Amino acid sequence: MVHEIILAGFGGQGILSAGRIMAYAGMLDGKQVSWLPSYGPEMRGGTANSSVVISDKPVDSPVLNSAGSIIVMNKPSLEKFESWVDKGGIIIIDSSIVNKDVSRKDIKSFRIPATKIASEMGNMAFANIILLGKLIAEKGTVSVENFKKALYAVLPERKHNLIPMEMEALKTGMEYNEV
Amino acid sequence: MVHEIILAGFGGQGILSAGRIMAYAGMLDGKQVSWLPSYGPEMRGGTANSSVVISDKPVDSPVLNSAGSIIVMNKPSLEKFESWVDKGGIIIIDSSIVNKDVSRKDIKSFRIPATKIASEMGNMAFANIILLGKLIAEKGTVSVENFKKALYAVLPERKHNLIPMEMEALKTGMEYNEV
Amino acid sequence: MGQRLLMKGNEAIAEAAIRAGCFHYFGYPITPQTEIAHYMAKKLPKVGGVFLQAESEIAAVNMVYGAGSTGIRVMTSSSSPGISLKQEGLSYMAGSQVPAVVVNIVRAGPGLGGIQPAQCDYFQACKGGGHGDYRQIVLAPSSVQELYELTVEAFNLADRYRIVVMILGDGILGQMMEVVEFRDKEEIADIEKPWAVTGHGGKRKQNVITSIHLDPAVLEKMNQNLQDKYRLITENECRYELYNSEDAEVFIVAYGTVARIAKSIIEMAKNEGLKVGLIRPITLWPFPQEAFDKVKDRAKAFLTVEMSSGQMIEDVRLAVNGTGPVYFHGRMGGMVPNKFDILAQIKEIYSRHINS
Amino acid sequence: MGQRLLMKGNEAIAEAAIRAGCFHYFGYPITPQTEIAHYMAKKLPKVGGVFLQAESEIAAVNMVYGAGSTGIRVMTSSSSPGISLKQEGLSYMAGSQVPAVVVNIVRAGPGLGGIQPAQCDYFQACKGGGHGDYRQIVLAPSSVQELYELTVEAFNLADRYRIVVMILGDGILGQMMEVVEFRDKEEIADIEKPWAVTGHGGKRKQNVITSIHLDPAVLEKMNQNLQDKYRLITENECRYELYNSEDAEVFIVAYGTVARIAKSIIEMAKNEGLKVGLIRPITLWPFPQEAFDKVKDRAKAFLTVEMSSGQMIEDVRLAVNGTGPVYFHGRMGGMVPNKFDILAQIKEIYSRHINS
Amino acid sequence: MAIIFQKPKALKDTSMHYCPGCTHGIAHRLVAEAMDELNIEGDTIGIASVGCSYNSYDYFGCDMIQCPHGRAPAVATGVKRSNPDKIVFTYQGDGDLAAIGTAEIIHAAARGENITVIFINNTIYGMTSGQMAPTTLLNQFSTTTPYGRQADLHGFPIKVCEMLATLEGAAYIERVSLHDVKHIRKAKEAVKKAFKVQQQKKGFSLVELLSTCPTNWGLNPVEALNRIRDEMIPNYPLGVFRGESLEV
Amino acid sequence: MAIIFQKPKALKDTSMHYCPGCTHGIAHRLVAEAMDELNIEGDTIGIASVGCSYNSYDYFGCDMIQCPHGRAPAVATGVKRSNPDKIVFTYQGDGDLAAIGTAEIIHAAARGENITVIFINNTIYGMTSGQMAPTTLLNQFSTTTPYGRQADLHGFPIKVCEMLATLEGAAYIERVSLHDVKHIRKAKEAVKKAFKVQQQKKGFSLVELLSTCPTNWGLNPVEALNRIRDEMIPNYPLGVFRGESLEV
Amino acid sequence: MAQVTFITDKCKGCALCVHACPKHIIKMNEQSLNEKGYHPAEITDMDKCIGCAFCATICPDCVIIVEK
Amino acid sequence: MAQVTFITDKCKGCALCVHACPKHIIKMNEQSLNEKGYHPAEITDMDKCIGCAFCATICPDCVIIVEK
Ligand SMILES: Cc1ncc(C[n+]2csc(CCOP(=O)(O)OP(=O)(O)O)c2C)c(N)n1
Ligand SMILES: Cc1ncc(C[n+]2csc(CCOP(=O)(O)OP(=O)(O)O)c2C)c(N)n1
Ligand code: SF4
Ligand code: SF4
Ligand code: SF4
Ligand code: SF4
Ligand code: SF4
Ligand code: SF4
Ligand SMILES: [Mg+2]
Ligand SMILES: [Mg+2]
Repeated sequence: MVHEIILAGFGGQGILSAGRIMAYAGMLDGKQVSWLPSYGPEMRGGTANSSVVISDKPVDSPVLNSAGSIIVMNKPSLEKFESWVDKGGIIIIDSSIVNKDVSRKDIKSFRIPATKIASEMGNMAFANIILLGKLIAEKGTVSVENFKKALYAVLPERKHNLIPMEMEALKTGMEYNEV
Repeated sequence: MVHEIILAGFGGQGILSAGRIMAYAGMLDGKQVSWLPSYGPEMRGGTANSSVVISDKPVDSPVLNSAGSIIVMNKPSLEKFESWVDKGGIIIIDSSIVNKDVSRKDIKSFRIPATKIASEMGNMAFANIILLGKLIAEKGTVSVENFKKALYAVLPERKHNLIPMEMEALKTGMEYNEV
Repeated sequence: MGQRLLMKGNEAIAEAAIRAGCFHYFGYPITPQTEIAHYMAKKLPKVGGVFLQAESEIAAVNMVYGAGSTGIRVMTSSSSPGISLKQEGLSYMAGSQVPAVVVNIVRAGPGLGGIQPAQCDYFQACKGGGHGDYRQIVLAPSSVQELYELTVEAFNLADRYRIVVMILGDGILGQMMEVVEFRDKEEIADIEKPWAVTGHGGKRKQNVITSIHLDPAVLEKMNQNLQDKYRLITENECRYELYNSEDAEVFIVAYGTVARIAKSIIEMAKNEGLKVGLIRPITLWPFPQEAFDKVKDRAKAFLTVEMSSGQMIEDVRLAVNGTGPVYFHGRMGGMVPNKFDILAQIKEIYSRHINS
Repeated sequence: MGQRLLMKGNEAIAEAAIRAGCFHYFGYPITPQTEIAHYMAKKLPKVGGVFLQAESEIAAVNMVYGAGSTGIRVMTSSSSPGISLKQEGLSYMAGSQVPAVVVNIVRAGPGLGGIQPAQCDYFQACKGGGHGDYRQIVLAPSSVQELYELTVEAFNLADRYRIVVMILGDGILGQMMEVVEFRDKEEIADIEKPWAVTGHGGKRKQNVITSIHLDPAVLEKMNQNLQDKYRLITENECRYELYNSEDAEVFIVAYGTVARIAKSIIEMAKNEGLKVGLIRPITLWPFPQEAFDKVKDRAKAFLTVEMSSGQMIEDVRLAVNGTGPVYFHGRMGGMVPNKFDILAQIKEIYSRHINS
Repeated sequence: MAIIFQKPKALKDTSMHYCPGCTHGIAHRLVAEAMDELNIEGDTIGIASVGCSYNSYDYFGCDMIQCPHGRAPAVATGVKRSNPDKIVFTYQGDGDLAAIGTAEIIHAAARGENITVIFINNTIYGMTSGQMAPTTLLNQFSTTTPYGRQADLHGFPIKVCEMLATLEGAAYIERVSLHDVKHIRKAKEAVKKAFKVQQQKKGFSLVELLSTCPTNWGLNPVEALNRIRDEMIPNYPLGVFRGESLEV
Repeated sequence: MAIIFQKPKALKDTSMHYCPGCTHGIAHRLVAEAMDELNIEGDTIGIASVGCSYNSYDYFGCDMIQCPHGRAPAVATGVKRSNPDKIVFTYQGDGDLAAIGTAEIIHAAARGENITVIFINNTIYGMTSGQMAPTTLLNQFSTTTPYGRQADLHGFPIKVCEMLATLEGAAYIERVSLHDVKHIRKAKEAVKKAFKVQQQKKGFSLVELLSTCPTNWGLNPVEALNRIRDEMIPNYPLGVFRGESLEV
Repeated sequence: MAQVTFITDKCKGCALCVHACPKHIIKMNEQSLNEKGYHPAEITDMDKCIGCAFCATICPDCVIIVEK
Repeated sequence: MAQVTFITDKCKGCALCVHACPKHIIKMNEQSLNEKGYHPAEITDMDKCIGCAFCATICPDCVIIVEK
């Protein structure tokens, strides 16, 4: 089984760390993993994305030309990546930021107002976690247990106090159903 | 006919300009010529040499591995270049500086106390011209007439007043016979 | 095997260097390799080492030259434009045989170019960016694990041969995270350096590190010694991976990140009944001729894939020496080769040379 | 033909540049090419031009970059270590397509090396001293007359293709005097430069000289344009001399000074009944494949002679592509190949491939 | 009603890529205002360096050249020497000008090269994510001084204006700040004066603008301005270091 | 009878290649005398630069490294940072230190790198046959200023000590002269002090020695010494520029 | 009477104008996101504006036009 | 009483010692050439030497040894 995941949005939305957390959790699950960020100055202000591969076999290429699961947190990313979703794959959209929907019929799309929900939870920065929740619920990419461990490993210590809240956010995402 | 000439001695003895004068005269004689100096810091204090080729045909290589005529104005140069003289070729030595003689029997050697003669003429700097005189006398490398013109062309204007003396020195060299 | 960590390629290089006994790092920031410096800046002071940000790449390489001359293990890292600036220094180090490890996490050029991954500095690394007849060992890892292992090895090779070893990566390798498994203890070649300048202490003759010899005969001799050393390295240190080579008919030749992409293509090709193998040079210099000799009898064609306009392909053609066709697939400017495109090209090669 | 002068090679380059309409020179002293600067320092002020001694080779090449960006003809010159320092700048000029002429009077390396003649910067000049996928036209004159003529031509080529043209000489060529015959008037290609930055004066759109494109797709496109240009140059601008080639069986391949030595060997060989020809590449990049194609049917073997450890030989082998043996004769460190040694090697080749 | 403040003409409409609150934007505007007021945009050739402002040609309307890291003064010299009647300026950061480009700036100043240098001192390498610059203050944290800059390990900050003021070729050298409106207005005059010095062929002119890098300082834009006032100015005193009495 | 003057031990017997009367030879001796008197030859690593003194390792007895043109301070930094207890000095000409090596010397000084720099200012590039150096005086002839150095074309001479004195990392900076016995004796003290500063880990020390290049000045050795006195000193005043009160 | 106009889509939400305005009549609109993804600045009480252009002078992104 | 010794073959004939000697007892020997090709310096009147070592101090080539 190979999970290929792309996360994309504005710099500052936690796109990169969301990817790292997934890769870390995958590693704890005993999988082979890779994580590749877009990098450089375009990160600031511009868009950022990261590619994660979680696989039973060694990861051939960390560079994705397509992916089974894509999370988008802004409009340019939706426009760029919609066509990248594998047939039958899923796309998860932060609908509080992206008002457009996908046009493809051969993929499954989920719209979650993650930023809005996160704001209501008191911290906009949880939006990425909410979206990851949905991904895990749909695809079983990583185990929830190791996801939590991954949070501890990836986040700097000064943010560890937030982790219970983040797990809360994850659950919210996992259980979110479009209305 | 190809004349290959090497001139060698201390930096400051006029080794390089002697070569240029010969090349220039050769050009005026309607020949193809090349002049190649040794260059760089070893010139100062150390030894200097220059290679001149005067030929009826285009000059293939300005780099000499041997020569028909070699003029040496110090001991290290004699030691270095004695073996470079072509069989049957000539070597002309400033005997006021080099007290050693050649050991080869298959070449013709001339010993002229050029620096001493030049000093007596009032200018040590003429030594190189005296030696060139001998070379021209022995080999007819260039015409005396064009040699004079070459002096005017190669020497800086402020030295042109010395040219009559230099021609005198040339004659002295041409007529010098070992005693 | 020891600790398993999820690590960025750049950080793995830095950690590997420290494990290899390199406690001195001199560098100047440039994307996409700056994490090496950040890691060193954090870690080296804690292990009694020295991290120094130089005023430029030129100063950095010359600090490395100085430190390496004293016999210690030392490293610098940069990316393409910065490596261009180091060329004079690298030529000096070659001439005076000072060992060091230099990392180039290549970005797309020429000029300021971009910061996305590329392999367009192959010529510079393998042929001669600097002046004069010299070589450096060039290692091309293709995973974070290999970045670690080859970095350790780089220091051993550098000391063993008194040579500069360059690690040639690209932005993907530098920036990606993978699991890396560290050995408990590194094998560090224990090499005496009687030539090092450390102050003679009145106990031995003066040591001099120099590359100038105004007498051409002496300089030629010095060069001959270098060439002898290069021959020895060519004989002993060629490294490569042959993948799926037993019954392959078409061979992809690729290194670094691109070799990984090649492996996924080989899987895809297998599904379509195409027998595709991979020659992955690990040492780019010395170039592994042997790998080509081994497959010469069965290889019907070669396809060199590079993130460049075609640089390694010259070495591939020299290695193949006219005994088979050599094709090329290249992307430039930070674009990464697409596996579907390459697969299509392989099918075309098949139809021309095998199924025709 | 006009004036005949006995002139140093270095001076002939400088005079040729001025005749070609180059009134701006930026450089930094280094043996054995400094006479170029001395000549320029004397002459340029008298013709309203600018001679400027830069603080370093890096500053010099960047002054050239700036001046060339404004559309004027401009030159710099240096020797091996100095040329290494210019590599970053040359890569920028390639990326932003700024024309200029750069002279490298090669000395022996690596490192500080020596100041005697060498050809050990072939790789650097022809493959890639700087980073990224780029090329520069490399011209290899072999007489003072040709230094003059190719320098003039270099400026025309540079402007025509918006490219850097390098004149690759050696210490012998730079330092020797020969008779040079100047044309009364040079043919100066009259090329519009609408891209030049000269201030838009409110009359046209902004012009920008740049090499950075952070979007890889854009940078790839820019690189493709460069590659297209390089292909065009390869098709149109290969230059070479075939000498004594009609019935030759063994071909010496040599450029610059060494090609002259080769000619004297060919004479000597003729006397011994050996049929030896010469392929003299005049453009080292683009490398004149055509010359090899022309003699392929009759050439039994090739002998590459270089003042290096063997650099051009790779291009020779690529050109020959396995259709014949390629031998090598090299001297290093400032030593000049000896005609007797080469003749002996030719005899050996003869006995192996022709008289056996 | 009349417009009393708007984007200068010499700045294009393109929105700038700088981080929120970064004073690079203000510095750009000041340069453009000087071009507008002296009516020189059409005669000006700008030299973009390597740093966050690598693509300032996307914002300035004049002809421009992007050049290698640190070498802007050399590139400017090449341009000016071949086009002495054009106005030439460089726009350089503190990493660019005071680290890798040290030799080039010093020699351009020593030569009295008739160019104008706009020098953005934000005590950090912005573009490459916050490494120490030669101007980084003692004890300042950066990605390459994770424990703070220490004099004994990393040396002392270089005061560029003070150093260049020792060179006879430098006609006008001033340090200004962008931390509040009053100082921005003063900075504007300095920038304009620098261009005038060039117009009048008086030689080398340089204005150092104390600037922010909120992103790499880890401060919000307002805190960042305060840091200029509270920490930078005490170390980098404002004022004219050469050309005090220069009439332009 | 006792020997009161002879070649210092830290100078080898090898005869030097410098031109007749060139003060490089005197400068070498002063450095060697300092090594002898401080008894540090065995702990010293010298850095030879590129200039007439490229091969000073043929004359100095200590371990040495020959390094690229201008980069001696960087090489010295690499040596010193990895061998903090060794004595490290560079020996550099004015072309090497003040032209191509400007960035390296300034940053070594700014870092307060604990090394000693012996700086030979002979207002010319000796080795490459007499081109203009950054220190070439106005109106001085050289092979690249054949009509004399003009401020408007070639800029102004750089005063290295004055410039470096603006840097806080510089512990001791002095300019001395080699034009007569009295000044040579003073120079000797300065060189020795520079090494002592390093021994005591006080930071960067540099001694500028006003020197001759009879060959490229076109003067005989005696005239050349007079030129230092009559033309150089008025432009390059002698004295301590930093570390006046430094106790060593 | 003065008038300030914000080219809202250029605003990066840095709030420098908010702090520079002597009349304290600029605030960040936390409700809206512009096309760049920032909360833009906006004026709260135009009548109080004295047209001093402090806001425009400090704005790094030329967002603000001031008329009087 | 002082004694100066010239290592003649090291001398480059620069004459700096000649000018430095307060006693004017050094001259260049125009008659002889040393192995380097220079006219070496020599002492004319050793008795007048005061052992001040001025000559040795200014000699760039360590030609001179002074004893006292
Ligand atoms: C030769 C070279 N070295 C390094 C870099 C990487 N680099 C890009 S910008 C930069 C520093 C920029 O800092 P600064 O000049 O202070 O500008 P800022 O970003 O702070 O405005 C560096 C080191 C490069 N592009 N080229
Ligand atoms: C990179 C490089 N550029 C140029 C040179 C040539 N070069 C050798 S010495 C020298 C100048 C030496 O002048 P200076 O430092 O003043 O020393 P001096 O000879 O006067 O003692 C130059 C330019 C070189 N060897 N390397
Ligand atoms: S990184 Fe710093 S200097 Fe660069 S744009 Fe952002 S705030 Fe400005
Ligand atoms: S060229 Fe000048 S500096 Fe060099 S050794 Fe001769 S006199 Fe001294
Ligand atoms: S013009 Fe002045 S008063 Fe009006 S909004 Fe701007 S800063 Fe406030
Ligand atoms: S200063 Fe400009 S960019 Fe910043 S919030 Fe105000 S209007 Fe927006
Ligand atoms: S020691 Fe003094 S007096 Fe004696 S020769 Fe030397 S300089 Fe003259
Ligand atoms: S100073 Fe020394 S080298 Fe010069 S003449 Fe006197 S003894 Fe000879
Ligand atoms: Mg900065
Ligand atoms: Mg000098």
